[in-house]
Amino acid sequence: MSDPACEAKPACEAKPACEAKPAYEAKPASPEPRFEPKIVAFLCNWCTYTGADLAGTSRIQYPPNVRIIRLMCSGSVDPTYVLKPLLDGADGVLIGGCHPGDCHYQSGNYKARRRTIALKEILRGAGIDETRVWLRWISASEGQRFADTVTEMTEFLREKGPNPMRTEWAV
Amino acid sequence: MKTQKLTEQLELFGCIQCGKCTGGCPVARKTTLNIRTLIYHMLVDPSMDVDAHQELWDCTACFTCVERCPKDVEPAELIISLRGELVEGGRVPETLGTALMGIFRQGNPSGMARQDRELWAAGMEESLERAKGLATRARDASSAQEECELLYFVGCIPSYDPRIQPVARALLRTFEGAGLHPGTLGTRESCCGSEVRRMGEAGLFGMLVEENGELLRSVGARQLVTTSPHCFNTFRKEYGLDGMEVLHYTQLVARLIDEGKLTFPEPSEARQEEHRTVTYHDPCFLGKQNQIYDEPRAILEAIPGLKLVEMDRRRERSLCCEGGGGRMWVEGTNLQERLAFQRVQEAAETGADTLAVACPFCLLTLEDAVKVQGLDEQLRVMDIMELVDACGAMPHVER
Amino acid sequence: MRSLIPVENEDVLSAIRGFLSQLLKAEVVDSVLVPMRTPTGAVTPALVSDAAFLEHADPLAPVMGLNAAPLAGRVSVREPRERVGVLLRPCELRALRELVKLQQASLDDLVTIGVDCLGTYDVSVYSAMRDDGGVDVTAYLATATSGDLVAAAGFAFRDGCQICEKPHAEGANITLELFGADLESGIPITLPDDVAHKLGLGAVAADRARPQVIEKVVAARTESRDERFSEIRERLDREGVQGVLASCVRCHNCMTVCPVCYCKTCLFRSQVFEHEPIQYANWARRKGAYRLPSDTMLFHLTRLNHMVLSCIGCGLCSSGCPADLPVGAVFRVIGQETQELFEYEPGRDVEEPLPLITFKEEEWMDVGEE
Amino acid sequence: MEQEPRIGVYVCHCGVNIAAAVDVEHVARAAAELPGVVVARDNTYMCSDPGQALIKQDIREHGLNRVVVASCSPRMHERTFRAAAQQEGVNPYQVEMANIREQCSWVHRDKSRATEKAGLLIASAVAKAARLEPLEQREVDVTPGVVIIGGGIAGMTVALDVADTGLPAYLVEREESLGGRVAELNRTFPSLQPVSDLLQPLIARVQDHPNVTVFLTSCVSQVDGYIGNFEVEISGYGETGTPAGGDPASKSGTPRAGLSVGSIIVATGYDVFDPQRTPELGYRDYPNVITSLEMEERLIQGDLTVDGRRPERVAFVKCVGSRDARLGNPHCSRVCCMYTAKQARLVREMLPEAEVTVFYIDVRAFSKGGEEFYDETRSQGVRYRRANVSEIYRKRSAPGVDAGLAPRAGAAPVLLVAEDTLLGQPIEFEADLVVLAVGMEPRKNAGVIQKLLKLPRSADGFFLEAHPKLRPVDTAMDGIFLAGCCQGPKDIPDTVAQAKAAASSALIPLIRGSVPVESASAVVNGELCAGCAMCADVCPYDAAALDDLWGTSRINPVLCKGCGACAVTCPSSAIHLQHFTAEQVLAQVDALVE
Repeated sequence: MSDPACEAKPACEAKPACEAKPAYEAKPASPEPRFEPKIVAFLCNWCTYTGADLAGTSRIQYPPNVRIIRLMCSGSVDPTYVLKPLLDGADGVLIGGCHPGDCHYQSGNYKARRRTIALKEILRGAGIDETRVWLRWISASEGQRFADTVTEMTEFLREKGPNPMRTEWAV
Repeated sequence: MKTQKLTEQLELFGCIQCGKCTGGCPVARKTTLNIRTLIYHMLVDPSMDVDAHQELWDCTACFTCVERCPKDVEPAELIISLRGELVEGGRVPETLGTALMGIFRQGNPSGMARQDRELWAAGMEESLERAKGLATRARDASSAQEECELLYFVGCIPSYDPRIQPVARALLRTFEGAGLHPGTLGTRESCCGSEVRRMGEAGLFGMLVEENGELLRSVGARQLVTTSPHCFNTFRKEYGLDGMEVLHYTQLVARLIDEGKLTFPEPSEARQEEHRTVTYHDPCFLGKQNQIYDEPRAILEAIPGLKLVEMDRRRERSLCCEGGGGRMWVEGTNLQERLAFQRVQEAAETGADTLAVACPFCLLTLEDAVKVQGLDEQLRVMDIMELVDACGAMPHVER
Repeated sequence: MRSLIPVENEDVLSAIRGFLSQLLKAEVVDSVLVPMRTPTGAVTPALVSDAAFLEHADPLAPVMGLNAAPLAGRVSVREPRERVGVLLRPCELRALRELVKLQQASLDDLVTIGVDCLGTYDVSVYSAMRDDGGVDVTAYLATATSGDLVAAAGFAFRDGCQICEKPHAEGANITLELFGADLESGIPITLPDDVAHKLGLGAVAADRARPQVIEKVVAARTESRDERFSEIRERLDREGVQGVLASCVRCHNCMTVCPVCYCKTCLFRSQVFEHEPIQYANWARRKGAYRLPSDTMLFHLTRLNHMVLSCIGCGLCSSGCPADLPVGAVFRVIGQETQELFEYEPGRDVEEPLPLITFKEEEWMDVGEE
Repeated sequence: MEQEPRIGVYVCHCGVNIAAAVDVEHVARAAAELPGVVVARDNTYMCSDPGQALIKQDIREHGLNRVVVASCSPRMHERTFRAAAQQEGVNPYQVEMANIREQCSWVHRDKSRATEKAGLLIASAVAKAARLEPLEQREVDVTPGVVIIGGGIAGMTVALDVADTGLPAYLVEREESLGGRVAELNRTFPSLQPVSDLLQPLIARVQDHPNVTVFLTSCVSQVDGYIGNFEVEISGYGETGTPAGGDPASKSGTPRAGLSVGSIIVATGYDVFDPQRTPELGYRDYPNVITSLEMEERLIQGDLTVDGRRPERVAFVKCVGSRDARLGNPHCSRVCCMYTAKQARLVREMLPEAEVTVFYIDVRAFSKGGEEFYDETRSQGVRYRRANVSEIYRKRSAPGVDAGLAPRAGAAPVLLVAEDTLLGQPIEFEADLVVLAVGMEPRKNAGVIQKLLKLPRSADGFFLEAHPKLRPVDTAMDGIFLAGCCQGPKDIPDTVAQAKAAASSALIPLIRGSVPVESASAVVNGELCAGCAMCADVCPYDAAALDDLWGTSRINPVLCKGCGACAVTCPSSAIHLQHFTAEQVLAQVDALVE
């Protein structure tokens, strides 16, 4: 509705005709350069890594901000693996494992859940932004959920801005 | 003509030319309109002469083609776009141009004065003033004593057409009787634009969406209820009214009955009239396009003394009355055969004495057809709202 | 059984020495681990098997240079041949229980002797007090009777002690109950009946004052704790742990003195953190400047991860810190928050499993499903 | 022991699969600059023989001791490249893959960003490779035997092939009898052979075979273990008193057997589309509108009468519930064209006076002998009209149809409303009997098997094969294979072919006698171990225990499955999970955060 000709008269009378776009059509986003967060993802081999592969074979698009490290189980994510990238300036860490009850190793994800909850509480307590750490259960058949999670996390971190640790030399 | 662009924009490349669209098209059986071949033209022949296709004005926008397409192509949208080409060039049937100008100037297709938009509420001025006040007060948060929870969008035909005005009155009366107090926009209400869009006038539609959208949002109501399935459909799908529940009145009435807020006295107590047999005609914009099949039937079945019988073509197979998509203002290329004629015959064959509808357009086209077919002794056409009002436990009964 | 160790000539210390000596002679234990005074006046734990040496024992010396729980562990774990009596402060008892869970100590052949703690000084402070004329033991013990746990004039208790809300001994085999007691007339003691029998101690009615005095002590300490916690919490929120512990010199003292930090070799002292020279150069390039010694934050965060759930709050990490950083307070603040999450209280009960080696299937069901 | 890393990096174009989204040459050049990299190349297909030859040649010529392949998912080709490296004396565990296809080129369109990401993934793989240590391939013995889920023609074929090798086959069928969907059919196409002729002998052989154990009215209720050694629990199906808390869809009842097997075959078949989901076609509104499966039953009965009358006009409507996006079934069901031709022909034989018309969108007669059969069907007078029937109704409404919508008695003809697209005209076609050629859908309870076996499904809802072309019967789970229509619509020959393929694939580990198991077990460094035994607490396999003598932990490599829980739990880092050591992972992190 930017063209004043459209607003003035109905097009059936107006000449020359204007190319009016209905107001309900979304306008294209502005092409400003955006902050591109870096996400390090630790994915369990059996569920989430395979789910990420399925997103690939299904050609489901998601932002390239995630960089995946394959581990055998979410239960083998050492807190150091999360702390190191955060202190080095990665903007987010994603831990992906099997849904409760589905762990290939019976209970690795239950242990990961406690460990991650403890870690996030410690980070919060230590004044480090723990919302940059995400734990998600994504199964081998949830390619779409994996893509959605990465998209959501990228948007979340983009909103949040760069990890201050990236430029904090004294850490 | 920007055929290539349209083909891409409407994703016509998905079409496999199976013909399910034309096969199900109610007007294809009586005119030369063939949406499948139109799509085929778009795919293979970039130089289509739109002016040679006057049958484009025959489409009723019933959207049966859209609902049934196995490849998620939306054939009716092509017709709307091609009509848009004609509208852009100013090549529209005269009657249609008049309707569009009426909407542009007075906010209604009959071109009646805007200030007369409240005449429908004759005899209910008190209710109307209260309703208007409610909607206006709600806009001004500082003085709001009552919140406008529910907004009633009357619509153009119910506002101005003397045959439909009682439907709007019945609706307001029924809601008040059930303890609901809807607000209305009074003379500030303008055409929803549903048929404007379907007639191809995207520019005017955009304008209406912007103006109406702003007005509707400013009231801050949580629910919006309409008389017409056409207004309901466009508000629900084409306005982006986030946070507002858009309802057709049949949904709300069915809900009130379900919650026990609306009850009917046994027929013996209310009136001594004979038992009625009713058949129900599914409006395309309510049924096929919004899958609201059960609520109207639930209402009819709740009315004591009414017996509901079904036509063979019902629900997903209901036959279009030919009143939508701007067809109220354009005759189309085949004047002799009217789908409404067929439809009232089908209704009469059920043995019903009443043909119930839930759409102002259907009411007008089918009632007209009943008269032309000489069935008026046998069959009367009534809106569900009128039936509810007539049989309802309301303190004041009209007529 | 509750009993009373007789005190003669108002000499409480001798009475305790005598009691320990009796434990050896009656063969309740084969040896006793107890703080002893060296000829030069320093205080250090020693394992005593000859009762004659107990004349040097000084369990009431208000100094704490280390937490004796690991030592108790060392003498008890894995098939000990002797029954050892260990005299421990409440924070040492709690640490011992955590070490039991970590298989670094065994209670099977230990006889734990808990003593109420009236507050302790850092080694350097204690040394200064000695130079200043020594510690007034009578005045010190008097604070136990009243419950007003104040340091000697001009001196301050250790950081950890000032915010310790659990200074009363609980759950030991034998408990010397100093709080609320009229010590000059005898030391109230709780001990197993058979031990009392062997020592010839008879039952004595319960001392009414102890619970009230403990309540008073706990209330006062909790108040100072909360004050300190909110101060640290505020700093952590503002500066982050990297700010609060910015002056860390990575000496690892906090880890060395921590009674529950039980690793043989800390990861941070291993090759993993001896990076190649080129690595440092890379990091410096990446961030523009790179703090050295490196990995201090990672060290503290990792230690928090490993140990904060088991932190029993002795505060020796703060005592040991050459940069005078509030390591202990930070651990206690974060520890309290994290321990609450798992409803875990370190040192409460040896049967309570460590939170991170156990789990329930039906817990935090919403986590991970967002 | 410590070898100076000499790494070769190989970046695959995968045709255009990777090269279209990633500047392959650029990332290969960048990889050459990474520490430890001796040679970096790109190639069209690394998994091809020439691609593998390239790696082998470089190992020989450049003395490589580590190989990094940047291509597809390691789940796809890690084995291939490990084998290639091993042939030239490089330890297979010193091969690392960078997944730049599934996790990069296929999911990102922005070429510059996809290229940047691919570069990082390769740097990460190189960082890990430089720290990889050689491991010994370990194997465990296999429990002979195969569990087959589903006793249809696919399941029975697998069972017989397995049993004929002398190994035990356990066939689990939820119904009361064997035969599955095929048992509901009349004759086959194109041979018109009675189905019972081929099915009955098969069922008899299965039932009589000494190596086949059949569980009827049973289902699989629990599966543990891995390829070579699965533990499968069989329970009653659909029993009353199903224990509360169980998945209601599985309807599993009391356990009946616990089986130890080496492989599992899923042959759970398909569901038939229910045309009540296409209400415009009037199914259940009119008794003379029936499904093709109901038609099979009538053909078996030999009775095509409608309300006692022989129909004069018979119409077939194809693609009902297939090729239809709005119904969530975008796929072609592959069998409807041929069975419709078959049924049309049988109707012509049984009702020579009747007019038989088939309404179609496209005719797909691709199976062997299919086109010839279609030709023969037309030559026998079956009319084919190109129209996708849009609606079915009756012209005259019988008075007093109740609101209850009960199907009416009587067999008044119905009208098929369509457009004959070749005439370009809307038509109303009157028919006495209408057959809806319904398609195949994934089983409604496929989710139960999906969850039980952790099998992924493709977008159409059928189980997903490991590779659409090269591993069509394998799944993402080693040791679990697919047979028949649970993987997608198939006719009988294709189903049997796939069943035989699945049987032979499932037999590979069984005949070999052992399968490679996780070599990457956890290892304790006794020097660092303080003996806290937390590793033993967290180990789900009781593989970790304190050594009585030394008081330090020991991990039994045979029991260890390599989950790494112990390594994370050990604060001393006295335990490391081989092939996923902290040093390796942190090096990857470092490369990625760069």
